[in-house]
Amino acid sequence: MVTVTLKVNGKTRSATVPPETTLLRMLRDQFDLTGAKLGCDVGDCGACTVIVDGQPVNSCLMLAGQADGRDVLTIEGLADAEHLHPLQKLFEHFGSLQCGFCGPGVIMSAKALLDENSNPSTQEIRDALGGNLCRCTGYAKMIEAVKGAGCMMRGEEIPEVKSA
Amino acid sequence: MAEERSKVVEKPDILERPDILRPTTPAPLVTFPIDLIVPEGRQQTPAVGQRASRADARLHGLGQTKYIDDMYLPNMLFAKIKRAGVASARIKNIDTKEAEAMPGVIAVITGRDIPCNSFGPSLKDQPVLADERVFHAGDGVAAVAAETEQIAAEALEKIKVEYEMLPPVLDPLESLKLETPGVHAPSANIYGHKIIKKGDVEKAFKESDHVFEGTFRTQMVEHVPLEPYACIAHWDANGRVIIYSTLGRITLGRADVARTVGVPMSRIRIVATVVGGNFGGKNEIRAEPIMALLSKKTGRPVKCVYTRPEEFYASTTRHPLVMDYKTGVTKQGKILGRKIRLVLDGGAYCSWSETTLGKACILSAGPYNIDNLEAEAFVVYTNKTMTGAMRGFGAPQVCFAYESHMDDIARALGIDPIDIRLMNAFEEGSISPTGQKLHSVVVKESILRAAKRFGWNGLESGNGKGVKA
Amino acid sequence: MKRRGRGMATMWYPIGFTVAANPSAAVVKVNEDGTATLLTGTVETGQGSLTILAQIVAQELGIATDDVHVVSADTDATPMDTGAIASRTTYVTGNAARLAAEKAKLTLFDVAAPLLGVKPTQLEAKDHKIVVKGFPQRNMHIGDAANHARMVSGQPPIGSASFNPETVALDPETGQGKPFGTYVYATQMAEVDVDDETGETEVLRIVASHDCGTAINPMLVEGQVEGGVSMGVGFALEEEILFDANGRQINPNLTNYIMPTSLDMPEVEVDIVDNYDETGPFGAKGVGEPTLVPTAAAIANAIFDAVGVRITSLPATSEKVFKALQAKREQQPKQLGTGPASLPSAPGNGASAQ
Amino acid sequence: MKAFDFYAAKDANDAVALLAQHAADPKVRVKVIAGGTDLLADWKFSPHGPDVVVDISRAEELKTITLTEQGLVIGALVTHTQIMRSPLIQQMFPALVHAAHTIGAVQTRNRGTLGGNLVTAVPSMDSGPTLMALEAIVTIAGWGGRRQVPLSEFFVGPRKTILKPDELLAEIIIPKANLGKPTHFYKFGLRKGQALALVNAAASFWVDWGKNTFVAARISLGAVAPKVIRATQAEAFLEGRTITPEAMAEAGRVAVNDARPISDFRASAEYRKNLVAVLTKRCLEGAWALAQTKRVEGSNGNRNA
Repeated sequence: MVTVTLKVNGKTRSATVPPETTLLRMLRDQFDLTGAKLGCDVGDCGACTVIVDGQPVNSCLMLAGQADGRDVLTIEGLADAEHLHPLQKLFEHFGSLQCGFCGPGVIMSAKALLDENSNPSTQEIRDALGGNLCRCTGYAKMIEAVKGAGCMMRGEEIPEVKSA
Repeated sequence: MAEERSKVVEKPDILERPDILRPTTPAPLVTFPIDLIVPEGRQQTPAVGQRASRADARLHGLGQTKYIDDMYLPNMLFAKIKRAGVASARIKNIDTKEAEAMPGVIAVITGRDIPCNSFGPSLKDQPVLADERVFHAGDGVAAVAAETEQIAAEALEKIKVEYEMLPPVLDPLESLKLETPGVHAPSANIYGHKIIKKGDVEKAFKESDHVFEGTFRTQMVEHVPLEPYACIAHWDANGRVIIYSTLGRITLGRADVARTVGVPMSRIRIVATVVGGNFGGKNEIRAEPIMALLSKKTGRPVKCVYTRPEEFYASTTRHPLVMDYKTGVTKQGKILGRKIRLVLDGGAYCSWSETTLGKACILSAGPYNIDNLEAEAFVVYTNKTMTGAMRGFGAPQVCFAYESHMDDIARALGIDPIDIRLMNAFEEGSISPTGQKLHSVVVKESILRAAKRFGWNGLESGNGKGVKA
Repeated sequence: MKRRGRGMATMWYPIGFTVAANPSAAVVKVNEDGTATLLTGTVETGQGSLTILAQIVAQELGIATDDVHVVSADTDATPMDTGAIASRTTYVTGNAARLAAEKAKLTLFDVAAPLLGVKPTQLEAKDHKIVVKGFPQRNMHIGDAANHARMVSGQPPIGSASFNPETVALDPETGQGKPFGTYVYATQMAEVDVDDETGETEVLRIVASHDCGTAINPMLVEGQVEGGVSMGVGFALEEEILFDANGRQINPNLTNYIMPTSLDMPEVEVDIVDNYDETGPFGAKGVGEPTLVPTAAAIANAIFDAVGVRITSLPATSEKVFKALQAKREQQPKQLGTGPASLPSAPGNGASAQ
Repeated sequence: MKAFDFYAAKDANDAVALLAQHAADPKVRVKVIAGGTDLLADWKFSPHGPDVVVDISRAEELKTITLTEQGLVIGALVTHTQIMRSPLIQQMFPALVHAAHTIGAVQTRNRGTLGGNLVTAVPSMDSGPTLMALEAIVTIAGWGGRRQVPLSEFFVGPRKTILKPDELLAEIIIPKANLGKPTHFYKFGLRKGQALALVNAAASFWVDWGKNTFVAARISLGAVAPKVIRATQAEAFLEGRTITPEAMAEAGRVAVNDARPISDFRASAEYRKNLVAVLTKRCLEGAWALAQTKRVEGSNGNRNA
């Protein structure tokens, strides 16, 4: 067994798990943080994306032991009691999610992008979401929402939703 | 911490491990916004036509939507299903003793434990767990319920199955031939047939200026819902079973469970919670009866989540089609007659092939007025992954054929693809291939609107020359 | 060299099952405060059907989408439904939900009529009020009517109804009959670049013009179309389950089963064709499945337009397009890129990839 | 995933010590894990994973990119994201930045390391060709000390390298002589996002501006042989030849003879051969364009600049 102590959403947590436990399993089964999803378990779909030390990673491809001492942010850590994160607000407003299963991963990838570049081009957004598969939306309304969230974070007007 | 890290850590006995499915520590305090402003679109009247955001959108974005794999019931077991891995075989023997003896393994069942081991929306040709015969490589042959997912997976390795290999039938056109051995022998491989006849096709071909022919094929594809199939069954002391399942059709699901497990519908409750993508792949039961029986046998809730590979080879897929088209036209491009033959590869089981066959056949002529039509469609068994409902039920396949064929005709006659379609398209009151009078028809409107938006100005690039990009 | 090409495809698609009965039932309860609850046996699998159903019920009762709570997908609690399949929810379940809401509304009219001093037939529900037709100033809040119905008249405003599309069985010999209640229509146009040295196709742009009857929620319609097109792009160019000689899948994983990522998707322009179907709830039909139907054909036709080869088997992989180009070059060494084989033989049999 | 013992090494030396300790027993399957993006994916559904896993992801000294007397030294634990963001590499070898960018997706590039990509030794690896075209050298650390070998000798076959069970890949070095050498990388996959290479290639050459000829042309190909290879015949063909589009196209055709592609479910051997010709040509064109801009910038478009 390995004992892992790490920061999750700003709080220090600890758990003792079998060595082969992934960060994803530990978050879901030990800490009951089920926002990160298991979609493929081999790093293809990105549904398990969380932010470790500021960088988005597939938590299914990281051993719990490797996360020892690190700082992990999950989808549950984005909003506070008063406010949704701009991404969460606009994903809702623009209808960016349908079945929603890929959502937490997509939003964490997008957050990591906006933290570094609050004014990304469409291509930069597509690149940032390239590791997050979605079967429902065709990504279009996600890209709109990420752009809009960037505007919010820069304190600018959110562009009009393009409508049919 | 640092010194500990390089210290040797003994591999513990498997039973000393905590059940990693069970939260051993309370979740960290997470604060969530409660009752924020309702988006405008949801508050306006009249409601129809509003860009109202979804009721579930906020929980999706917060990661708070509870899908089945996010649910934990106290004392829950984890189940895994052993897959045949061979496409066609007779099962001579299944030895589960070693698996059952494993520490942490609570129950093992095989096809023989299923009270009524067959289901299907039209033909009841699919076993819940293969017992005598394996019809495709994704067939389940045994299921294990264990304390952890890992133990269940390790137990599968311990189950020994003896097969008598049989030659698989893989090609639908081969399968169509009568001399080909039946996948579900003694019954023949053709298990569905549809025909639509209108006017006199041969006469129409004689009167045509040109007759075009083409053969088109499409591939087998997977739905790929981001959420793999998941199910939890909990059989309670009243003999009532609650099943949480990623199912798009709970009414049909309950009937199938009642039939296969042999309990009255009044004792079955199916809750579909939120489903992480369907696209047709979650429209009939999969492991629900297995989980119900494992729960009955163990007296504990049992959860099963398919791996991504299982989602591919143990779920339905899109029918591959082979499509022969023959069309007679005037030199102006008016279609006088069309003859179509469709062969659908149904895979190992019927599933939703009846519906797919019907829709493919009815739609195969396209949205065009064709007075002389003959469309015939067959669906055949092969020893491949079963095909079933998938977004479009045969329509994407036949549309690829009739619209590629249409462009070939237009180009050969030197007509703009838009004009030949406008010339033949349905209008309000047109009569469909099945003789139905159509209403609210907007084929031409959709063509003209798309052309305007797209900026379609004839085919100046045309004739396959292309233009340097 | 990259060559640009453009192609189109048109389609029709039915709503609901082929002849077979596929009913939906629904129950609508109006609460004392004028909000409402809908019970439906259908399942939200991502399409947004519960939001659409809430909008339909809200429209019938003259309240807002947010005022309607939908309870779904529980065989203990919700009425029979054929389910989330065959693009039927908006049309079939939607009709059932509208009829159930209408029944609850008529109960409210019976209660409100004497209070407003008119006949029930002279009332309508809008903007959270029950209003005398033509005299908007004479009205009462729907909550007051609902509360009065429960607490005074003892007629709780609850409506239940079901709907099943009207069909006629097909003749086994000729296939003649009425298999479906209604159909939708659509055209998609694609612009592609094809690399004539590698056969690689890049989809640059898709315009999708779809009929869904009345768009109950244009935003969700757009979402369905954008998602359907992405599935269509995968069907056209990338996706295929492969089998070995023994019938085992070769690529049962998302590493080797190639589906579109955000980097593989073109700009999709959604255009909703104005239409109204008198048999649908508020003129609505459906849009779920049709969205991917014409995409592959439009792309295949655009490939032909770009490089003059007819791909007759999907997916149109780079290798398949390249081999077709090779065959075409061998067939016509001197004149690469000239048009399809000449009459009367049908093109598609000439430079084609199987 | 099969159960295993886990040891987190403090640093490279600790890791080597742990390896020596466990690799001693031939029955014990020891594996070094860094980013884990390849290994964990392999172990997940396999019944035979390792018995012992040594995690080196904390060996900070293997995460640096530095210029030394020997050349540009890249630590084995440098992630693909680090490579993309290194000003040094951006300025000297845009091809390395591009190659890193084509690997997986953001999530995998953040965890995946250059060393891991090389050690996994998958013939389609995207880090291989560029480094081979730049005649990179690798440093291997073991209980007995350190040794250096050319990258071209590091690969043995599919998923096989010369690393002994108790050895560790420590650093990758691009020799001083090749710093700033105009290089171009081209990957061809089945889609744009998260693609695996059907074929990938890299080309580098100096320019004799006086004669306008190829000097020290190096071409490397991936996914067309059991390991990443050099297209030596094509290189020989170009040496001293005048730089023309025809020469580049011909070099591509020659490179086909250097390739030994197989047919698999992703593509046929014939198609891969065609890609070798096209990609080689495009890599040469890319490197040529870069050489010209470098010359305009007055930076080193040739060896003596």
